[in-house]
Order: sequence, then C-alpha cells, then structure tokens
Amino acid sequence: MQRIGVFVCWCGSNIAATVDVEKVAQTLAQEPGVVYSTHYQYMCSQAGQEMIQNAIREHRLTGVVICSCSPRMHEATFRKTVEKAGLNPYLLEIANIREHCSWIHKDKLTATEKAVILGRAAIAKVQLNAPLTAGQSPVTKRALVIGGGIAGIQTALDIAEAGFPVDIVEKKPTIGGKMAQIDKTFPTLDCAACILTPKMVDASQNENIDIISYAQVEKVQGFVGSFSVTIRKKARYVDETKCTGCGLCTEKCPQKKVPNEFNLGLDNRRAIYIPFAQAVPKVAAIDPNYCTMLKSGKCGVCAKVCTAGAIDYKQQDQLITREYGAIVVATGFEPIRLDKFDEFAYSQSPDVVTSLEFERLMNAAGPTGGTLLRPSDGSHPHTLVFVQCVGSRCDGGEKGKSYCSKICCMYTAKHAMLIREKYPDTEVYVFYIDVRTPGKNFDEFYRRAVEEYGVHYIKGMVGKVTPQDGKLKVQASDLLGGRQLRIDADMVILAAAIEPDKTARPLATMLTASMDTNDFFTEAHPKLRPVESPTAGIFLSGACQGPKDIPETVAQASAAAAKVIGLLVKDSLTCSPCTAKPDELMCNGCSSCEKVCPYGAITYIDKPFRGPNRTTLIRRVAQVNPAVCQGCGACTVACPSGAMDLQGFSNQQIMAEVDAICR
Amino acid sequence: MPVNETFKPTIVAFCCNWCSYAGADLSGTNRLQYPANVKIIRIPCSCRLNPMFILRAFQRGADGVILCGCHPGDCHYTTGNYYARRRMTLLFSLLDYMGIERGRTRVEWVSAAEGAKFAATMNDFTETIIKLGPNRRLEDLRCKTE
Amino acid sequence: MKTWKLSELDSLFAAIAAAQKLYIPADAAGQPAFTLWTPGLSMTKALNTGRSAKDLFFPQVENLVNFKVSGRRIQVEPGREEVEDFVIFGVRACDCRSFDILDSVFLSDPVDTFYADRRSHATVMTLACSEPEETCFCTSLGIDPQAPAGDVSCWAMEDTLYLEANTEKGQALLSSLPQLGQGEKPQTDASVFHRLPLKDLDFSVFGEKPLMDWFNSPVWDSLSQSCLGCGSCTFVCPTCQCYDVEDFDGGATIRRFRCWDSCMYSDFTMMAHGTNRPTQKERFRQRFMHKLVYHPNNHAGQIGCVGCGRCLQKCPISMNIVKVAKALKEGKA
Amino acid sequence: MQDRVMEKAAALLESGVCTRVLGWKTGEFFYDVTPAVFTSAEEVRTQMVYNPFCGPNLSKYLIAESRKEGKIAVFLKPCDTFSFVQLQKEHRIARDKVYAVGVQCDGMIDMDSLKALGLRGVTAAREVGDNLIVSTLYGEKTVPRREALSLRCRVCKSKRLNDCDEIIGEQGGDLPSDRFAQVEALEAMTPEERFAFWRSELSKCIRCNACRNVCPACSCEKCVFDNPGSGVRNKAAADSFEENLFHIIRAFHVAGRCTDCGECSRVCPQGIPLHLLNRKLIKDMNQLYGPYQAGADFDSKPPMLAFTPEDPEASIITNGRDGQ
Amino acid sequence: MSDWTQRIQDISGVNPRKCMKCGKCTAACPAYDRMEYHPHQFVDMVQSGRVEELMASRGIYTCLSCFACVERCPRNVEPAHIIEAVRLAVIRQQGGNHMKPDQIPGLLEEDLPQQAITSALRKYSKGG
Repeated sequence: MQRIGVFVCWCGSNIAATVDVEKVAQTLAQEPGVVYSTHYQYMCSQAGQEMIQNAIREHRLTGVVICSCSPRMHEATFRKTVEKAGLNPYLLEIANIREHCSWIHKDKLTATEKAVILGRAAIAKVQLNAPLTAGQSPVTKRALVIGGGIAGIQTALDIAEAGFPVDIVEKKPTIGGKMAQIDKTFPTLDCAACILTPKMVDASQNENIDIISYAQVEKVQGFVGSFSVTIRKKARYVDETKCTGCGLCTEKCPQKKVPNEFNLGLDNRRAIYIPFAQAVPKVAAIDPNYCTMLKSGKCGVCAKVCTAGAIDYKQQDQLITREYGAIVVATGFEPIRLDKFDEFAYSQSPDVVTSLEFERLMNAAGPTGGTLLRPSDGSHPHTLVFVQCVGSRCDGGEKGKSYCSKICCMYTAKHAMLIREKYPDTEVYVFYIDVRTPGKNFDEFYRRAVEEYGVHYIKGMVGKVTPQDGKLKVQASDLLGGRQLRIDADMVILAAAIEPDKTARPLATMLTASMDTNDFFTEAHPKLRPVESPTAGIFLSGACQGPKDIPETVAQASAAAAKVIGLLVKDSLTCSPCTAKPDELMCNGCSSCEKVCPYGAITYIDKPFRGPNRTTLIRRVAQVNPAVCQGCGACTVACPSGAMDLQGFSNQQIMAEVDAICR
Repeated sequence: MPVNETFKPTIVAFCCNWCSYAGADLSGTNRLQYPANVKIIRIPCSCRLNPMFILRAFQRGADGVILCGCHPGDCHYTTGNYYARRRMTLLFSLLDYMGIERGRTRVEWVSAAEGAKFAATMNDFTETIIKLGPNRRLEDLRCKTE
Repeated sequence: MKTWKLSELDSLFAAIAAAQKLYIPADAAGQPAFTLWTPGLSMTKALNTGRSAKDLFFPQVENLVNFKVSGRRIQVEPGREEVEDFVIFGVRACDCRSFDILDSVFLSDPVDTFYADRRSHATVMTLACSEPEETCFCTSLGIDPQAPAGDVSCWAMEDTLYLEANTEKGQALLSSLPQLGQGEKPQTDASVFHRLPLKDLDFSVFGEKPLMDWFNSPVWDSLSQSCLGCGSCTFVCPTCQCYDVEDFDGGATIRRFRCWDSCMYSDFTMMAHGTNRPTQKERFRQRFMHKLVYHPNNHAGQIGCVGCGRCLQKCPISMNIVKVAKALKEGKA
Repeated sequence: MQDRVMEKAAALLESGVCTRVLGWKTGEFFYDVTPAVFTSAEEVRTQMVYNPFCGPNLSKYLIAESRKEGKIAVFLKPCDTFSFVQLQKEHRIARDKVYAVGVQCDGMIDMDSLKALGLRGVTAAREVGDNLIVSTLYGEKTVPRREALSLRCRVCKSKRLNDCDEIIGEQGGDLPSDRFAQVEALEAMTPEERFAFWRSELSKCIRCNACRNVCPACSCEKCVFDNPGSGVRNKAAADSFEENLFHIIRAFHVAGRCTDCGECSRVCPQGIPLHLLNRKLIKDMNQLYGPYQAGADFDSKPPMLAFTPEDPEASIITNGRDGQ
Repeated sequence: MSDWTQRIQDISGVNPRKCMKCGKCTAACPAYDRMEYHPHQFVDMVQSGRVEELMASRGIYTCLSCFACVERCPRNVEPAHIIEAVRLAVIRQQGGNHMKPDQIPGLLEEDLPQQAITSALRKYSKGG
C-alpha cells in the first residue's frame, strides 16, 4: 500500500487568496493512499522543504504530492528536496494550483474545487509512479569533425587545444575549403591565405588532430558519447607516407588537359596533382578519370619520376571505423549553379564570372598570377559590372533561393575596392537591391568603397547582359535616378547565392540530424542552442547551418568546439530516466516505433523467449537506448500492441489522471 | 438547441510540456481567465497523446477533450506534433464518421508565448461544449454517479 | 389443440405481451436475434437466431455486486437485476434441448441463483421446424425438430399456428389467452429431415472408449492447427456456459460482473503462474472434449451439443464439432 | 484451377522445394474449407482443395509457420499477397522460409451471398459458365456467378499478385474499384443517422474477437484488449462504450497497415460491416496524405508513420469539411 | 488598402507586396523609353493606391506584354499582369467595349495571327 504525503502551498497569498488551502489539504487527506496532508505558506522555502523532508521520514512516505506553482517552476527543486530525504526523486508529482487555478479563477469555491481535483489527479498519478534512476552512458573522448574548411579546422584546433583527440574528415585531397580559394578578406583586406594556411599547418602538426583527407563518412551508428563512424578513404594512388610533396610528378605528367577545380576550371592541371601550393597534406593525388595509366594501363611517367616511390596504381579505397563521443558537422557551402539565369549570359561569355571565380582571377596564385585579365582575350578590363542577389532573395522554387546569402554585399564591396585600388583606370558599377552591412566595421568598409574608391553603386538591377562585339552590353535600371542604363562592360561579376554542400543531405540522414527545406542543418534552438543539432551529440559549425562570413564562421566553430569539449570532459552522461521502455513480451518487432523516433534511439534484436511446452522462440524485439531517447513518446502511440511505454508518463499514469479529473 | 444554463461540462486539456503547458502557465501569470471546467494534463509532447486517452476521458465523464501542442515546425522533439496532427485528424474523422459530435474534440497549437491564445481557446472550447450539451454518445453509464 | 391464425400473429404477441415481457426471434440490423417484442416487431424469416436462446437465461454480461466508494469508505450493495416473468416465443427444438444441458450445470448444487431466477420466471414457447438448413443435425442427437419440448410447443402449418401446453406453466399461459381457437394439427412431413446430409452422425462412440483414449488421439494436432483462437463458436453455442468474473472501477462505483468467457481464448483460466493450456491445441481439445466426452461422463451420457449447426455456419475457418467428431471416430483428421 | 493448384502443391513437396504446404482442406460440404498444412503429396491429393470458396486469407498463418523448421509453400490469392507483403514490411514473416505461389483469382463465392439470394439448405454448387448451379434440400437453382460473389470481391481493388515466387494463371493488375461508395453513403448521412447506424451495428458485437484474430494486421503478440496492464482490457462489452472503444481502437491500430482484405467482415458471426471502419480511414489517408495502399510494395512509408509539414490540420474535421 | 489596390489585386491575382523593389523588371523592359511609368513603378503605384494616376497614363498602353518582367522577377510579382489588370480596370470603368465581336471579320487579315485578335478582343472588351 502506498503512503502518500500531500503538501499544499499557499504561495503567500498567490494561492491562498483564491484557494481554501486548508480545505484542499483536508479533502485530499481522505483520498486512498494518503497518510499525511498539510499546508504551508511557502513550500519552496527552506522551512517548507524541511517540512516535506521531515514528513517523508516520520510518515515513511512512498510518494509526495505538492500542490503549488507550475512544475516548470519548482519540479527540479522539490525533486532534490525529496531525494535528500531518501525518497526517489521521481516519486514526486506536482499539482499546478497556481498558474492553472488560483491565478485564473476569482471565485474561491470554484478555485478550491478545482484545486482538489488537480490534487486528486496528482495523487492518482503518484500512486503509479515508479522509482526511476537516471542512467549513465560512457563518453568516448574523441571527436569527429566532418569538413576541413575554416569552420572544421577552427573547431578541430580548439578541441585539440583542450587536449582531446579529434579527426577531420575532408572529401577533397586537401583541407582549406572555400577560404583557401579566396584572395583577400573583408573588412580588413588582409590576405586569406596568410591567415588560413598557418591554421592548416597547425592542424596538421597538432598531435591531437588526425586529418583524413580525400575521404567521406559512409556510416554512422551509435549515439551521443559513443558514435561509431565508418569513413571511406578514397584511393589517391599515392602513398601518403612516402610522398614528399616535391611536385615533380605534377610537372612531368603528360595529361595536361584536366580542368583545375581549385581555380574553378579557369585553367588546367595534370592528372596527378597537388591542389595548391600550401595544401595540407601536401601529397599528390591521381585523378582516375584522367590518368592514362589507370584508364588504359599505359604511361606510368609519374611512377618513373617519383624518387620516393610513392606512386601506387593498385591502391584501393580504405574503410576506417572509429569511435567518437561527439560529431561536428562543418560541411560548408557551394555557390549555386547559374544555368537558370540566362539573362546574365553566364554560359554564353567567359567574361561573365561568379564572384568566387573572380577571387581566383584576382589571386596572385590564380590562373592569371594576380593580374586581372579578361578570361576571353586576356585583355585588361576597363568597365566592370557587379550584379548582386543572383539567385538569392527569390520567391523560392524555380526562381532561386528564398534567403539572403549574407556575404555577397561585403565581398562585392571588397572586389570593387580591390579593382579600383589596383587599376584606377577602371569604372566599377555595383547594381544592388539593398546593401546589407551589419557587422563590425562593415558599413564603414562599404562607405569607403563608395566615397574613397569611387565605386558606382546603383540601386537597381541588371535586366540583361548581351555579349556583342567583344563587349558585354549591360541593360540595367537606375531606380533612384529614374533612368535606364546601357553599359558596355568588359566583365560582369555575379554574386551567386550560396547553398549547402550537396553531401550534407545524405550525411544528415546518417546522423539523424534534421535539416530545413533549404538543406541547412537545423539548430536545437534558433536562439539558445545555435551550435547544436536537435540530435544529441551532433554539433554544427559554419555555413552548413546557414550563410555566414568568416568571422561568424570562426565564432561558431569555436562555440561548437566549446560544446564538444563540455561533452568530452565528462566521463559519462546522465540521461533523463523519463524514456521509452518496451515490454519485450508484448513487442512484435514491427518497427513502427523505430520509424517515428526522431533520434534513432530504437533498434531491434533477435531474442530467445520461452515458448509454450518448453520450446524456445526467437523473436525480434525493440530496444530503446536510454542515452539517446529524449522521452517524447511518439513511439508509444505508434506501437499497436502497447508494448512501448514512457517512464514517468506511462499509459496507466495518464489514464489515472484522466480518471481522477473526470470522476 | 437551447443552451443548458446549469450544465457544467468536464473538459480535459492535454498540453505538451514545452509549449502549451508553458502557454497555460503564462495565461495564469497574466491572470487571464478561463473556465474552471478545464483541467490540464501535462504530457511531454503532443505525440504522446494516445487516442485511447481521449476515449478514456469521454468514458469517465468528459464532455470535451482538447489537445494543445507546439506549432507545427516548433516541436521540442522536432517532429512530434506532425505525428500528433495526423493521428488526431484521423481519430476525429473516425469519431465524426461514427456520429460523435465534431466539436467535442479539438487540436490547437499554442506556443509558450501565447498565454492569451490559450485562455481564448479554452473559453471558446468551453462555450462550444456547453452548446453541444453533455456527452451522450461516448459515455459509459457505469461511470456516472447516481 | 389450440390454434391461432398465422396472419394475425401480431395480435397473439400483443395478447401475451399485455401480461409479461415477450421475446421473439426478429431481425436486428440484419441479424436474427431474440428481441423484446414491441408493437410492429415481426418474426425473422431465418430458421434460427445468430446467437442462441441461452442469452435470455445466461446473458453475456451480468452484474453481480456493486461497491460504492467515497473517500476511503466502501459500501457493498447487491447488483442483481430484478427479474420479472417473461415469455420466449419461437425457440427451436435444438435450443430448447440446450436448456436441459445448461440446467444440468447451473441448477445442480451449488445452484446458480442468477440463472435459476431467470429460468423460473420464464415460459418457453417452442416452434417446430419444417425447413431445416443443411447444417442441422439435431436428429443425430435424438432431438425431434418437429416435436419440440418447452412449456408450450407450437407448429406453424399452412395458415395456422397450433399450440400445445406441455407443463403447468404452459397451461397457465394458454389459459390466459381465451382468444385461442381449437383445431386438429395435420400430419407433419418428415421427408426433408431424412435427406439431411448430417443425419447419420454417431455420437454414441464417445461413451465406448476410455476418456484418455480420446484425449490422446493423434488428430488434435491437425484439427487445431488453423484454429484462430477466437470465441465465435463458444459465443454462438447454446450450450457453452463458461464465464469470468471481473471488476470494473467506474470511479464512484466498482461493479463486479460476470461475462462469458471462451475456453478458446489464450487467457482462459489464466492464473498467476500462467495458463495450463499453453497452446491452441490444448484449448481446442478442451472445448470438444468437454462437449463430447467430459459432459456426457458427468451427466449420464448427455452430449453437450444440440446439433443447431451454428458453429458450422459461424466458424471463420470452418472447423466445427461435426468435423471433430468424425475425425475422432476415424482416428485421423 | 483446382487441378493445377494441387499438382503444384504435390510437385513442390515431391521435389523438396518445401517440406510443408499451406492450403485449404475439404470439409463436410463443398464450401466449408479449412486452412491446413499438408506434409505429403499423398495428403495433398486426397485432402487439398482449391475452389471458389477458399476465401480465408492464409498470410497470417505464415507468422507462426515461417518460424518453424524448413520451408513452407503457400497459396495466395491477389488480396492475400498484399497482407503477405505488409507482414513482411513489419518483419513478421521470414521470407526465406516461404515459397509463395500466387493464384489468379476470379472472385470468391461466399455462403452469405448465397443466403442473401434466399437460398436455404445448400448442399452443393458447381460453376457452369457465368452461372452457379446450386443444389439445395429444396431443389436446384441457378444464380448468376457475380451475384454469388462475396461482398468484398465485388469491389476488388487489385488482381495483382505481389512478391510471389511463382504464379498459377495470369498476373493481374489494379482495378478501378468503387469500394468507397458505402463509406461515402455514410458520410452523406447526418451525424445522428451515422450514430444510429453504428449503434445498431456495433450493438450486435459479441466480442468473440474473430475480426481481430483473423486480421493479418492484428498480429500483436498480445492485444491491448487482452492485456491487463494496458488499462483497457475487457473481455465482453459490458457497456455500449466498450463496443465503440474496441472497434475504434482496433481500426486505429491497423490504420495504414490494413490492406482492406475484408476478412474482418467475412468472419463476423454477427454480420457487422467492420470493413467500413477501416475503409473510412483508408479513404481519409488517401485523400489527406496521398494515395497509399498497404502491402502494395516494400518501400513506401505508412501514412501513420510519416508526415509532411504541409499536412492539413485536424480542424478540417472539427470545423467540418463542408463548413458546417 | 484602397479599393483600387484590392480590385487590381483581384483581377491580376498578383500581390504587389511581394515586390522587394529590385527593379529587375524595369531593367529588363524593352519599352522603357516610351513609358511614362516603368514596371517597378506600376507595382509600387498599385501598392500605394495610386491606381487612378496609372489608369490615366498613356504608358500603360505602351507595355508590349512581352512578359520579360514576369520572366525576370525574382519574387513572382508579375508586373505585366498588373498592367493588364489596370488596362482592364480602365475598360470596365468606361463601361464600353473598345472592340466588339462583330468587328472581327473586318479585322481578319492573312498576316495577322488570329491569336492576336482573340487576345485583343479579350483585352479590349468588357469581361463577363
């Protein structure tokens, strides 16, 4: 038989003014199972808590009901209170007679009656409460960072600095990401490579960091604290341990006509290549789509010139499986494809380029050695037109992305300024819808472009670009000036919208991390938990969560690292015991529960059961991982046999509350 | 139908812990009134609501049952209310098909910030139930107090 | 013999119902069932009801006792319904025989007072058969469908209903109906009963061998293999009499009631340690052993079946007592 | 067809493709066939039957049978194969232990339909062309075959044989079916009429559980209505509420899993049109969440275990679809 | 919202509030030089209730209905549909039809696409 104690709080006059607390205590004392019932001015006060603790000891209470304010206010407080008196903290229920009763009703009789019913429901529930113990699950003290751009590098460095081993998985042969392709950074105009490459070197030299380049995540199992991840390391046909990065092979390779992806196809590389001079790891890779040796078995020049003997045409993909406590997603972004924007003649003229291509054209290590030349004829351009919001801020669907890509205003100002600084003989036009410059020193930067560098900012859009007689005829509208402009430009630079990397969607599925309709990863809370995914143990770094510039990306990267460190310093995780629990004897193994679980907390095992007449039956039954389950209860309703129940909110408990309320 | 002045309906409101229960708390904090007939049961998420609980409430004497949860897209557990929405839509449709009055059940999304909406919803729902009169079609005579 | 015009059955029913409740077999939502007569209700055209006539003596759910709860006080109150005199009209010979079988169980010591109460208040008016279904086999069990027992036996022939009282109760009922006429019942034609496909079933064999021989017969495995474990056969059977006693907590009142149970159910006679009939084979065997062997063993050879054919019609997988009896006799399924 | 099915069954046993065959067995009459497992060609030849009365859906038996030693061959009609696939989707059948033979189906005949035509004391029936010649205790009668079809077969949704290892006869396809006509007729009634309809139907329920026990979707190890721990267990409907409760919850539990095989209504000893509850949910799901047929394939996600952010709100029901 | 704004919205099915005033429509407009108001201004004027000014303008008839603006608009605002609606509003207000079905035979020429006549009839006669 239960021995329940009821404690009715006055909350000063907050409750007592409209609820006859004495009568509530007296009436509830008559309920079956109640052995002690009292009321007090402030149950949450030191004295009130002591009162509860004494009653638990004196009356050997097996359950406690506190009629007070919302459980959202003091459930945690009172759980600690009863725990200190030796009662399991989950043998406590709170009847909310303040927010749900005394504060909304004026009539004392009505409010008192309702308070009694709410108390009764809590008593009915606590009768069925079971002592629950929070489980512990171990934490593997290693983190995985997926993506080796500036976000991934920064996160990895911060985690490594804190003393935890961390692996970076990068799909390209080198880390560095988009930032490695950028020339200068706003608003300081310092060289991107100068600030990025030291970090890349740091990462490669840090004992705690293992860079797994030219690799992709293939499978993710497990849950927060103990993920098991399988990584496919693609064959690069070069032994990483032997290659010295001398680059001789890349000079001798006879296959010279391979579009160079690092320069966005603006020039060519060889079939064996090192993406760029400061690549990390600085190891060559053979492109199997172009290598004559791999395709036809004839050639082998690179193997002949390699003094280190690093070339290995027989190399195979390698599968690496490692355990991690936390996973950081840093998959970054890509500019969108522009085939839908015929009006800008992107596919008709090589002189119409994207901003990222323009970065390469301005870069000293780029295809033109840093001299700005028209891609079509290598001449010096005099008139340049920038078009903003290409594919951003559209109506969604066919038209383009509905969001603002955030970084274009600033990098365009940067480009315009750099051109004007280097080539004062140029005219630079920027067509904009709005100029958005929220950020430290951002607006000042933009104003400098206008005021000091004489860039022509024109409110309005370009309607059409027509290549004609070696020029680009730009038809545009100056909305503020109220005139139609026709500019004979030498180059047009398009600020293409950015979108999440294509590999993010399948990765999100593997991680059971949610995404929004644009394929950006969803954060656990848009304001309060911006660097965590709703899936425990998965963290977000950089542009995979939304468009970001470099400072923001680095800030988020470090924030994600801090969250990861906070997780990895723990030896084990305490999980809420209010989790789903299957009754194996009832479970059919039908997988309904698994399909609705947002956390992938449910798995199945084949388990032997004793059948009738000494037989053994092997049955498929559900298993809930309490470390992953967050206790939403979706599975309990999906389960047709009622095998799945939720601890702390069981079917029986909720029905007991219903019964008590409707009685 | 004439409105029964003396009819005091029993109304059960299932509220998800994260949005609607907090919304109900806020409506209390702001001293917004709604009828005492409404009794709230806290569940972790709207997807925890088993159709069985709704039928149970009617069996035990409820005249109306309402489910409140986070707005679609705002579920604390990301997807719970989407499942709840399908389940309730189908359950309500089946009840309607069996001739149970449509107004006796309802789903309303109430965020933690919508204290006023919570109170307004409860006022409106209570009014609807009073208009409908006592639940006779899904009652269990054994649970009626003589 | 007393008579009544068949075309004016309605007024006969009205005359009976004037004094006491009357139940007749009528169609309710397409299903023939014994139904409380109210003006306008007419007899079903079907040979027999879906559920048997036992419902009127042994209803599916019956309240036994109530416990009133208030706070911590519990008050025990009788839950028995007051039974008034009533008449059942149109009971077929098979169902009428089932009352004997139920009596032998419920009226033997200790007497089931709930059942006894209803029995004593009832007057049974049977109705002779003339158009049997192919599933009928009451004749194999020594029942004459053309001469049904009961307090009053009735025959519907051509345009006349002939009535004959067999008991004092029957006599009293008929004499309370002065409007009845007088006439001679013509000869009945038994030819169709001789053409019944199941007329030659032999149930006498079950008394000839030791009980355990039947129990250990190899046929049970294959007979029971497709049984769904539902309770259709037991619930439509006029002689099944198992029940369970349960409590329902309605808040203010807890009701203790009994309801039909089925030995085909996996939780039948479930106990703390589990069940003693762990598979459907044991449950299936129990039902038919009870009808064919245990009951006759305990009740002077009376077979626990009346040949109404309901289980032949209703079993979802067409497994029934005829197939079982034949298979047992032949020793193979 | 009878001969081809029996030949195939015997051949499968003789060649050792399977050790057991699940089919139908002869009875006292021509129509009372019982599902049965045969272990030898001899048994098959003497006892097995395949005729237009072989209505019972054999799929559910495979849950237990596919757990046993050795491979079992099974004969499945098109509608049975939907259950077969659905049960596999729910991991209830070990496919590698089953050899599935699909049998072309021209619609099954059922005694209820013959009785509805006023036939009594039916002792035999044979198919002649499009007609059925029925012998009764009271003489012979000829009825059109289509009028003798079981109700479910008259609105057959598909003749497609899903996931069979072999097919006897011809593979069929989905059919245009007006199976929702009855549901629509009910929807067109007033709530009061609908309430009266379902009360009169469900009050006939004797809770024999035949509908549940025959239902391939009701494959729970233990039903909530049998489980004392569930809080809703009951053995008989002691109040009209419990009649409703059982059937509402059952319809809900099989929603998205019910293939509309019609077994529930076929077996109900009280003639309750239980399929109308399941069909209502099927119709709703098709309308609200896009067409879905349980058991039609292995990949699609059942509507109750899926969602889209754009799903309609429950208010479309509670406010009335017609704005009432 | 002014009545006119609502009416134009109803006729055109276009919501001018979706416009983010980028001017791409105007930039793409081949009839720019002959127009008193330009596509982005049409949208703005409808939104701010200056429909009558627009109706009085000759510029609305210089729109070629080439749909370049509709094609280019990133927000699916569809200025050409708005202009069309304003023209219709003018016709409806005048009450008369600028073209009647019995005029059609006289207009039929071999070089003139029939579609143009149909389109003109639809445009210049009062709808039902």
